[in-house]
Amino acid sequence: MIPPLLGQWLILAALLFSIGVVGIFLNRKNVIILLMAIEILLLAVNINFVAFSRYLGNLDGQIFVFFVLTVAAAEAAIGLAILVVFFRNRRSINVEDIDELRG
Amino acid sequence: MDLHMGLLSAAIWLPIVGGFVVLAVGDRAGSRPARWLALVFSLLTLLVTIPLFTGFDTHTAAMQFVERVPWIPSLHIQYYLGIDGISLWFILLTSFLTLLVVISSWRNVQLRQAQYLAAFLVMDGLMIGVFCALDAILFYVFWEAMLIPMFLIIGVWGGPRRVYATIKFFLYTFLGSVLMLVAFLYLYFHSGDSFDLLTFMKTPLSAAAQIWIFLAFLIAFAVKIPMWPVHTWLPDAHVEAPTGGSVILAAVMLKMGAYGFLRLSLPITPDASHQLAWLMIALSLVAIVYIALIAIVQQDMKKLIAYSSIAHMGFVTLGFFVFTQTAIEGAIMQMLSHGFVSAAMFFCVGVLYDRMHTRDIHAYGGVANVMPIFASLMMLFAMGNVGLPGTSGFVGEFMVVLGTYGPHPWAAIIAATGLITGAAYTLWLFKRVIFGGVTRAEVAALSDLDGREVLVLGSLGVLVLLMGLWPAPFLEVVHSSVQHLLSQVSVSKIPS
Amino acid sequence: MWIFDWLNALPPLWVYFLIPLAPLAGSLVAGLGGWFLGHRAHWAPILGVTFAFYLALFVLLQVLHGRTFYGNVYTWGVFGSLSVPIGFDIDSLTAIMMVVVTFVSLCVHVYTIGYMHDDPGYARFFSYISLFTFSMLMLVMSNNFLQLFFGWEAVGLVSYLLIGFWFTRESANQGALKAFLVNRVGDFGFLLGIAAIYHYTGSLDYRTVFAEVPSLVGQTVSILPGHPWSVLTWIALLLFIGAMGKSAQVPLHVWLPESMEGPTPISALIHAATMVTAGIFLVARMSPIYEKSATALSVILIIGAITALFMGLVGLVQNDIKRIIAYSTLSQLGYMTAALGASAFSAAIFHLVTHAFFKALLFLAAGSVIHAMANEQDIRKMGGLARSMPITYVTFLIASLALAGIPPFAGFFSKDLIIEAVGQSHLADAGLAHVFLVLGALVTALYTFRMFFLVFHGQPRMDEHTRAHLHESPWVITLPLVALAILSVLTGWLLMKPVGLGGFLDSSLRIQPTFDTVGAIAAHWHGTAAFLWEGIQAWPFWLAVLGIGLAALFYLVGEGLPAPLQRIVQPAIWVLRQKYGFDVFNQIVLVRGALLLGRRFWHWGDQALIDGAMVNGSAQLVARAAASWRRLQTGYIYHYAFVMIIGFVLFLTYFTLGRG
Amino acid sequence: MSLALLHWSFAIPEIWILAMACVLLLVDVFWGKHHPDLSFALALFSVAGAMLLTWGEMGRTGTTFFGQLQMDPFTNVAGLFVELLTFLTLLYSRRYLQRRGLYRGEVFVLLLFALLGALILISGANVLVLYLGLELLALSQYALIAFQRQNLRATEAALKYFILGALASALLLYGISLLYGLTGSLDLARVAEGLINSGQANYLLMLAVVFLVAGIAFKLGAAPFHMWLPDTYQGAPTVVTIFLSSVPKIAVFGLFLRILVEGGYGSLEIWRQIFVALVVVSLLIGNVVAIAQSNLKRMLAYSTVGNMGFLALGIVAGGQNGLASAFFYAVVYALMATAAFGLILYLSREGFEAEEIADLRGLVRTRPWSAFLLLLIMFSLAGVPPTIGFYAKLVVFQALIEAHFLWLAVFGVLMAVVSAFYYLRVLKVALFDPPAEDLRYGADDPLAASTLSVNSLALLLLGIFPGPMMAICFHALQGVL
Repeated sequence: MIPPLLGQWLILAALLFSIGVVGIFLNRKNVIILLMAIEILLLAVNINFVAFSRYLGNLDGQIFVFFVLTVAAAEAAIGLAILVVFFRNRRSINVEDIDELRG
Repeated sequence: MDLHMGLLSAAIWLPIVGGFVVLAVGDRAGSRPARWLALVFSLLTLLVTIPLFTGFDTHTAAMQFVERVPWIPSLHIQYYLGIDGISLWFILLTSFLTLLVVISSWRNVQLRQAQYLAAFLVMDGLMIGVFCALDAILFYVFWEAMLIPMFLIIGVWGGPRRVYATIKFFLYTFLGSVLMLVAFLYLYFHSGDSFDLLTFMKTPLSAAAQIWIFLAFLIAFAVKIPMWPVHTWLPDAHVEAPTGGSVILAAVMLKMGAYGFLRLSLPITPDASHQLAWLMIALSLVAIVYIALIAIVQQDMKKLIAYSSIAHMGFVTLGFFVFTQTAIEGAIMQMLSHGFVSAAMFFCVGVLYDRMHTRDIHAYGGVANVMPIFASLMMLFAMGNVGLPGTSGFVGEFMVVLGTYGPHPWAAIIAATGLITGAAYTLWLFKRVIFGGVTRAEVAALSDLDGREVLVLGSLGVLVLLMGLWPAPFLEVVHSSVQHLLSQVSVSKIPS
Repeated sequence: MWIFDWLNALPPLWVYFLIPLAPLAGSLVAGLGGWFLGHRAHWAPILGVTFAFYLALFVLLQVLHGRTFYGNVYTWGVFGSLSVPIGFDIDSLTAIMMVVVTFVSLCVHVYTIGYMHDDPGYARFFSYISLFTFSMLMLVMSNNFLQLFFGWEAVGLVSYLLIGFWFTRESANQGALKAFLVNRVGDFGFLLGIAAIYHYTGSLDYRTVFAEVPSLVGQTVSILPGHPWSVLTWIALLLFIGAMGKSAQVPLHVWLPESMEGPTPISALIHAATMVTAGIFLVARMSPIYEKSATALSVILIIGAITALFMGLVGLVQNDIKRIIAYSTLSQLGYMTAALGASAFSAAIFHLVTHAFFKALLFLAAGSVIHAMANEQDIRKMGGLARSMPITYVTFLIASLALAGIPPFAGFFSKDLIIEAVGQSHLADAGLAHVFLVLGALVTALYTFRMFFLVFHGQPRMDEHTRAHLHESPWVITLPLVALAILSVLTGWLLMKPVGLGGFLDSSLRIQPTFDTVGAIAAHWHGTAAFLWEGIQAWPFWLAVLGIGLAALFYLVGEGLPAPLQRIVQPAIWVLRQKYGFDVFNQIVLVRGALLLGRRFWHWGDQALIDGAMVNGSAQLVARAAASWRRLQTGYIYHYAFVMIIGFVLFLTYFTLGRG
Repeated sequence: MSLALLHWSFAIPEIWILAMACVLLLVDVFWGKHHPDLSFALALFSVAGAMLLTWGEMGRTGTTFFGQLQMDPFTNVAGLFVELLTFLTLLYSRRYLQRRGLYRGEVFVLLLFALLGALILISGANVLVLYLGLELLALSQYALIAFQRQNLRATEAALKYFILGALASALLLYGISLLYGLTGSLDLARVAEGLINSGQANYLLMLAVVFLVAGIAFKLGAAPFHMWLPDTYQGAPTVVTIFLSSVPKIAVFGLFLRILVEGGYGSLEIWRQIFVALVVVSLLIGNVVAIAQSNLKRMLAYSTVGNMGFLALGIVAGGQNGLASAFFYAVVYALMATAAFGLILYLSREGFEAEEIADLRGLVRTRPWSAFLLLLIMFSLAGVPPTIGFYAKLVVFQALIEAHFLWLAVFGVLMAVVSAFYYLRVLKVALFDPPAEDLRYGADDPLAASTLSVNSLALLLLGIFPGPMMAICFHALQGVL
């Protein structure tokens, strides 16, 4: 039922999403990379929206994309802010060092 | 009857309110005001419950003094109270014993006495609530809420291993009762969205459903009674609990499990009851034999009496599941008598413990030389525990054996061995503690009962004798209710 | 008689009710008021018992005039459809028992004043024995099984209290506990018997039950699957277990010798004259049931015979004066039981009465001796007391002759009647039983006079100090002795015909014609004198004489058994000293066994299995799970994310593949 | 136009909160430095006002902003509750913030924005709006947690929550995108229709539902998406923990209700099975691991996981009663959690967070009243009558059995027993153990004290008269199906 072109876009999005996900739990070095992985996740979602919106021929999806982008920006801002304060306390943004709380 | 409206509510809420008043008064100004308040409230409660007896109509099995108002409409839960012949005695027993506990702990409790007494008053109300609740959820609420004060009593005023004991007690009983709750909910949907126990009794149920419900109830009640093999919390709880705690635990709380069988298991799941009677009888007999043998070798007075309680409750459950009127009435008499006797025995141990601060049998010996009054009273209760004719303890055992012999001769024969073992552990305890020469300086220094103790033990002694010599009035009350119960049990509820 | 006239004015129920109540009142006064009454405590009980005795006599007269009574006082309780009353059944059997009980009790009361006068428990003791009188009267007067059981257990309780009267003595407490427990074993059977009766007849009331009995003939019950028993046999045997407990029949006899730890007066009252005969009374009372079961009768017969002979033998090797009498009591109870087995209920009751008198006398006389000997009970340390205490000596002699069955003393008639009755019996084991009983006569005489000679004749063997203080007892002690002595002489003559041959008792007994041994004897009855004459020509008498002779030979002339004989009988003596090993068996197998079992159940069952494995085990399981699962929470973001994704992927695969 | 105005009034509470938040910002800019009390009072005022407005809206239904927001009984009731809980949080917060130098306007502004997000989640009628509400709520929470800048644990907690939260919302978004692709609309009503048309056994639909449930489960804190929760609860400043444990639960339940019930009820059979799995894992992990905790906040965090399992039981039951019971459970749990963390907050002082279980040793001797309240809270959490906690479990199990999930109910009650154990352990320490000399509690804030007392006693009183509250919650769910 899914037309080939749409299908390819969806697969691309899915691949991107998976990359993002894997990026989150494979990376053990730097938090910044985590933030980038999150961005990738959101981008994958955006591709989905655009593809669907194009396929369905209504604009809701593309509008949604704008909001997602905006939110992503806000998110990145807050994320970086938190990262900064964390760095101030811990003197490191190494993922391995975020282990004060556990058990 | 109108005059009697609200008596049950009064009996429930008076002590609870009293408890919180006492709690509020506290010990700041010494424990004297708290004490007197507690005394007044428990006395009032007793007075409130007496009209229940005087105004009780022994000729009907219908619920009396009924109070019924919607409580949680969205779930059809009602505030539904009422008593019949089966519950009446236990309400009186509860309020009476609470009074005695208050009196007996007049001086013996130093630590935070106000809170101690408050806990007992609150528990008094809750226990009475259990005995007159006719709505399943209401019943459950009282049933569970009761654990809280007992949890505190054992945990705060208990002995060295009190924490282990009280948590064990709480979890054991909690585990038991949650399954009962599931059963209630199941019944709710099969009885047309109602938590009314009387409706439950009329609800037809498939054989399988009855078995499951019966088992759910069984776990709840077996833990409470307690029946073998879920009895191990009791000795610990008893040993660690303060005197009053042991008294209420043995005299009233254990009865609730048995009461549950009468009020719920038998009438709601009659077919399952018949089908699983063999199991119940077997467990009861194990309790009578196995537990009695364990009781013989105990070195701790309270542990010994605790085990003997389990053995005695074995007679009760045995009586329930032979389905003869004699046996069931006997079982109820046994519950009541055990209420007096075990309470008295624990009071006796308390008397000794207050003086010597040990429950080890070996620490005593020759008490009779220095405490003659105490010795003679304890002899009376020991004989009650042995089930000697003329004491209350005899009535129940006698009737249970008589009622059991017909349907299950062998059960009666095994149960009758309780006569021997019961005498063995009770009198051996008595011999080692009371008789003999005084070998220890501490024993020589013991002082005999003071007025308050004589009052407490004496009043119980009178009841033990009265019930032994003339049980007719006690039996008369339960008669028609038991007949009704039997008629309920005898008809199958399996929808055809 | 004029002294009884005013009683006729009272409603009979009052009279009957007053009989048990009088001693009860006395007991309560002495018990509750003892702390200030002190040494005046004896008045109330003695008055109570005297009054009871007086009324009992009145009742006896009434019954002689055929005025029996059967009625209820109040309803004890109603259970099931059955209403259980407390009531009285006054007939000849009851009347006799009442008179015997009250009279012996009265004697003992009086005797006690002297015997216990400097005991701290003076008031308590009086309270107990009056309470006992009350219980015993309730037992014999009862008209239903519940009240019977009440009296039955109540006398047991008082016996327990009195055996342990000197509660500072370990041996006394031990004896008391043992007595209670062994009796409980009996009651175990008794209770089940009552339960069976209730089940089959639907009643606990004598008359109703007895009326039902014929309908039960032929009914069977299979307690052991595949072995149908006659219901009546089953009931009869269960009840008899109770009787064995109270009347100390083998193998439930072990408590009676140890009960001698109690003060001597109660040994006389409870453990010789009255309580221990309750079992005899029970079986006689239940004659309508027993007569319907030959099996039960033959069991009773053989058990009685065995007890009669073998317990007597043990008496031969005892050295404690009270224990010797205790074993003789066992043996005499055996005779009575045997009589019951032979359906000679009247003979049994007859022996019960005579025995009550001469055995009480024997005990009280022994008490007087012990009193004089400053509580020395070993007959080897006595001797030559005849001179210093003549009254005791004479009364003791009378009692001994009566016990040995020498005419014309009371014991002769009753015992001879029993032996003959058994001889008449057609039960399977009657022959053997008869032999046992006849031999018993020899043994009885032997141990009785061994004791008699060792105590009163020969060289004094006590130490100087005791010897210096030897004296006849005060009148309060000797008076009862004399009274009882007179009866021990007369009752045989007087009661032989009316009681022994059952003319008087027939109203209360139901005897199958086929079993009616006494009837057979009565058939060729030519008067007491003739009976006496026949008796003198019969075996038992000569054996008794032989026994006395041997005793005289060994213990009067010689010094104990001659050495060669000693060597021959040594093994036998050893066996007898061991009392056939009953005590050892009970101690090792039953007592130790129970304790061991209890400990095992406790440690392995409760503590290890239920608490350890199930309760705490499950708790530890959860705790261990908690400890290990919390390590999943490593604190590393990538692990957290990983867990999330894993869970997510699992759902995904489940839905896409699993449900695809 | 007047008609339009009338419609706008449906969103009055949201608008009011937004406006007041902005006002608060300005006020804070000018006077915040010297008069923090002013901001505090203003915050209280605005939340109270919002409650009044919501109350005023009671019983009205309809949609506004061209169908972006909707007003139904649930909107009103849930809105009222989240506002109430925010109000409680504020009342608790004052002295706590003062002590730690956090007593500044921004906190209140963030709280208000979080509240706004929650309100939108509850009243959103469009997937986009819901997403925005969710993000608004989440972002404010991140900020709130990290607000205590120099506190390492707080910042770490924030960081973890942030990263995982972002991942979760990405999952949610992906689900939304698929939902959009399936139904061609973001409007819940049309989504529902679209789902009815597209059959059940549709892979994309399953995919979408799994994504959505994963996102929601994460926000609720149901295992296995709970990993963030213990760290965050423990690390966050207690006052923030109060907020985290109360408001979002109700709000996220709203999100679930809107997306999966109003939108995706056609896929009931799918998400129900996922929730069954969530229930089992949550009950196990939450209740069992809580036993091993020595830190009270962390223990309560795990107990939250367990409680979310109970809540999910109601969801599994589905249907009118099931959802209503779940909602009731969410509300009750929020109240209990508020009280529990409120107690910790009340006892703490600067340099002493009173967050270790051992810190409560012998509380009954030193602070009998607090001990009594602790008693109520713990028994309520354990679900022992006569506290409200019991009825929460009661209704859930009732719904469950009505839906014939008997074995699940049995499993649930057994887990309730397990949970009772660690609540009792807290009581054991507080009531039975001897007091420790070295402990010095804060416990000097009358405002927090009275709030705590009211909050805890409510658990008891509502337990004795649970009727009304239950009725309200069940009424709230009338319209949804």
